[in-house]
Amino acid sequence: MSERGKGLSRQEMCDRLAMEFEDGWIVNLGIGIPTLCSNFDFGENEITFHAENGVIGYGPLTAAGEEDLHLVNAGGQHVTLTKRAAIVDHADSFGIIRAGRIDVTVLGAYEVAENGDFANWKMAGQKGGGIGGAMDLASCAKHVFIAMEHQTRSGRPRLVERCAIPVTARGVVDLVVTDLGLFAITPQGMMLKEIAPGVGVEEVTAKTGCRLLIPREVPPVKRVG
Amino acid sequence: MSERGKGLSRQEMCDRLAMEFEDGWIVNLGIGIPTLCSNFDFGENEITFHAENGVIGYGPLTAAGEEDLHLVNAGGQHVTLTKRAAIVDHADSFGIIRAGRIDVTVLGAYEVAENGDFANWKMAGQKGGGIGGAMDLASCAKHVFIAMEHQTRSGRPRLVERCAIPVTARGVVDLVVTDLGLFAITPQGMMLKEIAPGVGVEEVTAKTGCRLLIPREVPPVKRVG
Amino acid sequence: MNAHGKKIFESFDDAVRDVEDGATIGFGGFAVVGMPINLYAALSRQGAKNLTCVSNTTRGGFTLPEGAPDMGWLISGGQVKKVIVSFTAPTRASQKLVFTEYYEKGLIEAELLPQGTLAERLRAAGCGIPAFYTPAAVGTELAEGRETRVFNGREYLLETALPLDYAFIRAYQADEFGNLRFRLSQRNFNPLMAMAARVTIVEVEEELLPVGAIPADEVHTPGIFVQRLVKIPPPPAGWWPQHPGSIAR
Amino acid sequence: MNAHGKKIFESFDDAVRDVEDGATIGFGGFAVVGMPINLYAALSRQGAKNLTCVSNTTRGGFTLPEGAPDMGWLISGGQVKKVIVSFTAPTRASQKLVFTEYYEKGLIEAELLPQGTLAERLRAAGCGIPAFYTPAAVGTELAEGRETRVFNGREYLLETALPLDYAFIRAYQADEFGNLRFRLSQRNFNPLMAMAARVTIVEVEEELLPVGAIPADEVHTPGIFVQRLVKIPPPPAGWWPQHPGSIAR
Repeated sequence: MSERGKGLSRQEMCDRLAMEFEDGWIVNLGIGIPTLCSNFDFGENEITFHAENGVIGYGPLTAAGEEDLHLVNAGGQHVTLTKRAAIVDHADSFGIIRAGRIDVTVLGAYEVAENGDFANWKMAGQKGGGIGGAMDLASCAKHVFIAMEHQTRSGRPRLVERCAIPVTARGVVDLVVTDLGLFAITPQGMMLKEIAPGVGVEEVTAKTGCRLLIPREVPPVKRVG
Repeated sequence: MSERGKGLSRQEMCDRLAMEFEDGWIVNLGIGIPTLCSNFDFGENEITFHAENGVIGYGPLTAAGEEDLHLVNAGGQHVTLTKRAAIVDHADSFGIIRAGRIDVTVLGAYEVAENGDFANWKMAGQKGGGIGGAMDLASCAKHVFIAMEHQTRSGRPRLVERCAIPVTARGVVDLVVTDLGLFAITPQGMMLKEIAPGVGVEEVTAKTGCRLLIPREVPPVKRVG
Repeated sequence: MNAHGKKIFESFDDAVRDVEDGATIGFGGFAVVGMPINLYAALSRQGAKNLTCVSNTTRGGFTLPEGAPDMGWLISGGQVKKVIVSFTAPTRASQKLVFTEYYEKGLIEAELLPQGTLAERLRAAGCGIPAFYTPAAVGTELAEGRETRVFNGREYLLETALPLDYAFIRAYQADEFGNLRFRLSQRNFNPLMAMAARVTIVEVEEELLPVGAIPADEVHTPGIFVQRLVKIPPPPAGWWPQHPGSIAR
Repeated sequence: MNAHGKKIFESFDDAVRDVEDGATIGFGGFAVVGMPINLYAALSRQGAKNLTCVSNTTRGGFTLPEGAPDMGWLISGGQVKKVIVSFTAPTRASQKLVFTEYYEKGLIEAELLPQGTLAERLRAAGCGIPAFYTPAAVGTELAEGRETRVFNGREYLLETALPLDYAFIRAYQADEFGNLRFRLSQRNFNPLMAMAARVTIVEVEEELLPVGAIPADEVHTPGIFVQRLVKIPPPPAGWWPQHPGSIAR
């Protein structure tokens, strides 16, 4: 639960997405909020983390003072290796991505549209931007999950009818988690699947920029244990 | 000199081509006669042999009984490694070829035409054939040298006006050695550059299926020492 | 399939049991080195039909023991619909291939292509590249009627990815997650076929290693490309190349 | 250039002396790891102009020591005409890039592309593939007005090879022939840039090894791709990343 006593903290948002990861999955986490997914306790499930810079099977962040200067993940964080680890070059790393071997990528976003388009590489009016691996990942991963704050700092919704800023990929998003809840992109539109503690459906609707499909009963965001 | 006392032996043919290799060259030798080029004494010159199966920097054939079952050249012969050796997979090996990093490939042929076309993968009337790496090498090496007998077993010329059988690549051959001499493909046509011991210009002309450019003085095939 | 030892199969027969009729299978190896001899034998026993077989050649070389399996077994067993290879003819005129007999009778299809194009089509499939251009075979019979295009003044041929249902390969070392190492020229097509395949089955020469035994920098094929591992038993139960010194030629 | 020790250069200044105005240079590295910090410094001193600089970003990361060289030095020195990168914006909004200042003033061109497309365009150049198709960036602003094509029902974008005049890279180990090994995530773009370049210049972390010291199976970049080697001196003469523990953040 966030500091404000309602809604989800960033870690809780990522925990919710990480619950969806299945045993044996290969997972790529974007820079920012999504990296928190790796803190989740996967128990018996074996998850292999893939980083764009060719690190397959990395583990938790390195303890302070024990960083290996030859090893970072795609966010430039110093990480450890699991026993399963293997290193490849950038071409093979993106070969893995384009060939559809990434089961899920979790990315941050500025906007997600009800048709599954999303935007995360360029802000409105910005000259240039930061693409990194996001377009390859978004176009090719089996699942695309988004983790982001529900609104911009100025209070505008990030879940929208159509993206107003340049998209990263079209029609690819499956699942979105925000501080207010969990949302699925369905053929009928964007559905509120689960709602955050202390948040009402009216608040979610008011803060969302597109029509929401709302089941008669909206369960609370699933938690472990 | 060949057993018949005139013309070049296969080793002498290959020695003559090997004299053209320059210090630092990367060389790929085709199956059959061309493999004999690696027996040449390159002295101070450092030649790196590349094989299609990803062996870069192989050395002489392995002594009998000392073969390593994990190491063959592109002809399936058990070879040794030089100290410079590195192994790559088949995609990278042919990447090296296509990118034009092979300074010369020496190939066998059924026919070479005066325009630099040559044929070595399919005999007349044959169903199917054996391409191997020849088309990649022929299209992409900086130089293409051919080592072959001057005539077929039935006495037909192999140096011809136009190839009668399906070509391997067009307009790529620089230099041809046969048991009768050394021939260069020039913009003006095929030139007799050097003649084998005991062989006359008339004999070469008679056994050749295309017009030959013949200098006033045809020197003997160059030999070491 | 995850790495809690679940990639390890007890027998070659178990490892190939579910191969379906009509599958496209890539067989690694070059001149016997890295050739999945034992998997050829198991697939011959298994009997799947209408297969498309991708390999450099339909045969090994002189270090393949007398009577050892190769693609010829599958062909003579009526299992093969088509081969995709860089040699349909034998490399020596004196060789007689099982393939040739079936091919000349029109009982089997063949797609013959340059070795580099074969390698790159597999690599493309493994890397999500649907098509690419190559200079090899331009101006030859193989390019007739096909799409070419000029880049920077030079003509290139369009080639498409060659995805595999199964890769049958042979490696030197494997850990239980499927991280592989090849030795010397054993590497050849094997990593490419693993990347191009939906299911990669590996016959492994050395004892299977615990996960983590191969340093991350020295893995040739990451375990995420590998689904099934079988340790090759010593002869005569397992097939191994023979030493050239032991061969009467 | 052959291997009789002739690839070894005594100084970074010697190694970059002949870089000509207008050259296209690839700089390896990802988040400082494998970044050719010393070659950036030498090229800044050398002064070649109108350069096209290819790299993942125009900057390193937080382990780049304060005051250390990066592409910003070349940009502020007026040496750079164009950058080809997967990030033109900083990865954190709080960062201020030298590049951004020049870019917003229109003093420098930029080609922004997906990281996988950048990697594959370099690999294509290194492998003699003039062009290929990729799914990345389809449907985005980057694909507007560009050639796309449908394969198997899916739309792909045509991309062309990106050849380099020079690759500036950093490796962990090298022998005197130029066979290289990278350590962990240091590999990243470095082998691809070496393959794509006419001249590859390597800054090497460990003492140069005699030829043959790296086993053939463990070479990451074969020496045939490498033309010049310089051993990085210890600090302060040589630039090295700083340990995160030593950084006040």
